[in-house]
Amino acid sequence: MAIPPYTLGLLVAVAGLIIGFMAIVRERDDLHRILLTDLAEVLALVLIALVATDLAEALILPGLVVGISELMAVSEVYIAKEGLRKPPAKPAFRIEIMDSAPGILALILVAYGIVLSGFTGGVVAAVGAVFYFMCRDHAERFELIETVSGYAWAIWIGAFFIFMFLPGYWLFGVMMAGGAILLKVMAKMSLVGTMRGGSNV
Amino acid sequence: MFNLPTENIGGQELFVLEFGDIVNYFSPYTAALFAFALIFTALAIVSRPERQVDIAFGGDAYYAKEVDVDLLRFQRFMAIACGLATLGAMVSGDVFNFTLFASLVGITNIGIVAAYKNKHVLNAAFQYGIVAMLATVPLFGGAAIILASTGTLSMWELFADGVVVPIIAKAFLVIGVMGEGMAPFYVAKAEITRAQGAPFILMVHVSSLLLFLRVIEIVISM
Amino acid sequence: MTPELILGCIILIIGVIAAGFPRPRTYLSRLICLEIPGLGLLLIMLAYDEMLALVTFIGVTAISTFVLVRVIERRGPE
Amino acid sequence: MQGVSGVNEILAILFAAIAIIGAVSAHIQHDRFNKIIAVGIIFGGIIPFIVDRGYLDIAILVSLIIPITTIIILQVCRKEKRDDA
Amino acid sequence: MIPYLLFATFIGLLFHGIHRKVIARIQGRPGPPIWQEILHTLKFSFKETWIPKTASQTLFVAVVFVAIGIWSGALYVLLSGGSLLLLFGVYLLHKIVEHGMGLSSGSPYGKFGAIRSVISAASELPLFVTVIAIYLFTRSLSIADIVAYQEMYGPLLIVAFPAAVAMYLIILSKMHYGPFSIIEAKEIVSGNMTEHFGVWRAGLEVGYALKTYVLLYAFVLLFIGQLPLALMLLVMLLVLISLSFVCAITPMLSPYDTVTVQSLVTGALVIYIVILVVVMG
Amino acid sequence: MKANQSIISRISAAVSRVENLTALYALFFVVVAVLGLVTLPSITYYDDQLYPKTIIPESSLNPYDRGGVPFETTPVKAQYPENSPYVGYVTTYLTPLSQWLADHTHHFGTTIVAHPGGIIDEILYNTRGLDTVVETSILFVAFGIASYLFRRDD
Repeated sequence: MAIPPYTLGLLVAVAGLIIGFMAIVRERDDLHRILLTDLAEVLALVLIALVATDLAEALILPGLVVGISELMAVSEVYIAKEGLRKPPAKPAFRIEIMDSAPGILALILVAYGIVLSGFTGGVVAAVGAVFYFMCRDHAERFELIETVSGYAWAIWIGAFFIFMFLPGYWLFGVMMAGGAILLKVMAKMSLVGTMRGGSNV
Repeated sequence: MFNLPTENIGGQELFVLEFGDIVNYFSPYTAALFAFALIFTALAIVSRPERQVDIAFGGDAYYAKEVDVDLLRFQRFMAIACGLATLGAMVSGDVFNFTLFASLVGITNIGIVAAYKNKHVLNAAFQYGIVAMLATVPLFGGAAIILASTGTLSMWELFADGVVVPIIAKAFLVIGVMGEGMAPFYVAKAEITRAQGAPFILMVHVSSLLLFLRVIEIVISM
Repeated sequence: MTPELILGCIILIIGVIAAGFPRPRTYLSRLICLEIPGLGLLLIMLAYDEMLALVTFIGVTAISTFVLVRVIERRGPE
Repeated sequence: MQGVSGVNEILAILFAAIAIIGAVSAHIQHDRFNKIIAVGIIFGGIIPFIVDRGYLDIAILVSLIIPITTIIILQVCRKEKRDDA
Repeated sequence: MIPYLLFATFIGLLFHGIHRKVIARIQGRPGPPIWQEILHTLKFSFKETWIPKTASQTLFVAVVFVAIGIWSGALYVLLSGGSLLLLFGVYLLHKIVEHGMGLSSGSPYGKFGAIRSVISAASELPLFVTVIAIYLFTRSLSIADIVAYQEMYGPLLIVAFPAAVAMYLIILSKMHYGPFSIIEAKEIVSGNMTEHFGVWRAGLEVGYALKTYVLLYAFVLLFIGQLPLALMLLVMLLVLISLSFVCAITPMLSPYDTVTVQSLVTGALVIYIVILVVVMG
Repeated sequence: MKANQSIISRISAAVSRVENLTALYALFFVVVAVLGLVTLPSITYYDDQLYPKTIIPESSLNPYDRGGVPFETTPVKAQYPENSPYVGYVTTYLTPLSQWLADHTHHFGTTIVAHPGGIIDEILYNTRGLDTVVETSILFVAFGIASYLFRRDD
């Protein structure tokens, strides 16, 4: 007897959810809870991935970005709640790769991310940017990046209205949307990289 | 063009708003909820927060807390965002879209509350934040199971008679909304309510109750 | 039923157990174990050829790891 | 769906075994560096599956990002070591 | 509609008075006259009115209108045979009025009242179960359909007795002086109503009277069926007196205990629903 | 906790602590999931899905080759095609860069489709654009919270 792949996947995912949530039930430490929440997000994505259509993929992308942004907000609340205001001391020593690699790796990722555009490109480029900021301890102009991403958001809303009300200009809409979402996701996420040091120029 | 298959639950559709595959609808029920959300969003925009009076025990002294302008602005922004998200969730005609709006409500609720510096309030906000994040799991999971087992996410199709929606997916949706809006999980909300800023705090409750009402309609109709 | 799917499911379950009940129970070991279910999900996505989702997921994992590392750093080891 | 046939089958089983061994040992190992290495082993078992399907761009990208994730994690490991000392 | 609203307000206030009287008699006190609440409302209407300086002024005033507005709407839905969900929606939204009232004043007593009102949010749950149980029987949530169903198959009170109990509990948790009325317990003065006086208080009394009328009317309509107006009022009065008995002889629960009790009842009802689903397919 | 407390007070005492909230929610979820586990085998995969995937390994756009010529339309199985009159145009669109990649390589299908145009963009921007609006708003709000808290510390 052959189990259909979907049923197998569903059983595995729900079993995983039960195990994961049992761990949350038993957990008493708040930071551990944040970590376990990340685990739960992965299991939710499994459930979506099992649908196995293009639509499923289009649903995973928002799901991912929702997960990371909520994680960001909650971890910041945690820091505020515990009063962990002091930025961490610098690492005692640095590995060599952290001096040589960031520039080239970040460049590759950002360039490739721009080629990809959209959500995927934004995330890939953001990984590059985060890595760069992490290694170089950069303090960026916070307001500037936020303003940029705010405008990007507005551009995307414009693109959405093009699709809804002027569908004939779809090409324009695709370009605007791809570019704006790339910019928005990348800007927002690379802010994470600059927030580490705790300084704000 | 469309006919809402469930007239006997929320009433006939009055008005349809199309966004591609996502077709929002106003029935008497959703329109009433929409109007209510609109009223309270407007209240959050126009009203200033109260000044809480604290009594110094052991004497007649009391003092009123002042309103922090920066905090006020941030909270008002969050409350308005929360109101808009609630408006969206009330009329959404697509299950996944509804879950996204629900998560937006959850995150804005965290924002409204997390702005305070009070340690107890922050602690409650944090616990609430964790639950809101956990709640996205059943929400998205429920929507995904519905999609896989019925092949559609549109409520217009799902409400029709022939479509059987798995019971676990319905249960997941309800649990998810409970988590996002904290409907029965009152403990964190009670702590939250102690914070200042009545019009904004009220938005937390309005959004959660309305979400709950909406999800009941969805679950019964499916 | 592709080998990727089966392998993905196995690794997912191992990963959930590892991340849910890590040994030793420190922030760091749980953080590392969180990678395992992620790789299981990666395999499941691969089995259904959801490559764009896969790329995005890998990127998001890196960033969320960074977010968590930032918190753990400030919290100090336990 | 692409099946696995002939010699490939043995290879597939081999790589799957590598990945599973990595996953199990990542759970069992106590030392944090060993854990990181074990996660690297899983990744080594997985990448052939991606290549086998012909997604070279993905394989390259994943091989770039996973090490970055590891480096990010190493940041805390380093710290803890100093704190222990 | 306007005359009917006035009538409903009048009856509602009268019911409040009767409620107080019955409780007093059971507890061996003479109690106030039964038209006391009507006099109260009239008295408040002509008293001096202002808004506390610390209050969030817009909200402070708006909740009063919201309270009257939603219950008038509920009455309309009930009489026109609209959706049952809408009626219950109004019931949940009443909670918002309670929060808003307490929070907007800035007074600590009002705030305590509001916090307690938040705590008792679990009273929403029996409601949810009631709706589903009714739906399982009638396959419709339109009040007109439910009334029609009862004309054909007899009152729901008999077939769906647990659902009726749940609804009874809901009404009970909104009655004054009941075991669940932690919101206006005397140790926090008047709870969330403390700072509302003068015309605002009169407005609230009107809203509450409408609420009592609508809830009792809905209970009779949903579980017994459509009756002539005079008979309807009589049955409503009987339900009210039974509620007064419960209120008079039970002590007020501590805030968190009310939640536990309501949640446990809900749990029992969920099991009932599951059995119903299994039996009815 | 005193021994003479009733069971109800005990439950209330446990439930009223905010620290137990997460555990309570998780427990609630576990109970539902365990009960739901028995119904899982009866859930069958619905074969006639929207936006189905077709794998053409020979194509240079694999796994996202949905047919069609640039600036022409291609059949897309949307929920309500009548609401999106230009559905299918984005799916077939290739920028000059991605056209070049498609002509010269065989293993860069994902890159080509992630570049503007392609079926995922079609869904994300055109047919289900409202989802993306909400989702970018979530990003906006969440990072608003994080940066407000981050900047407030002085």
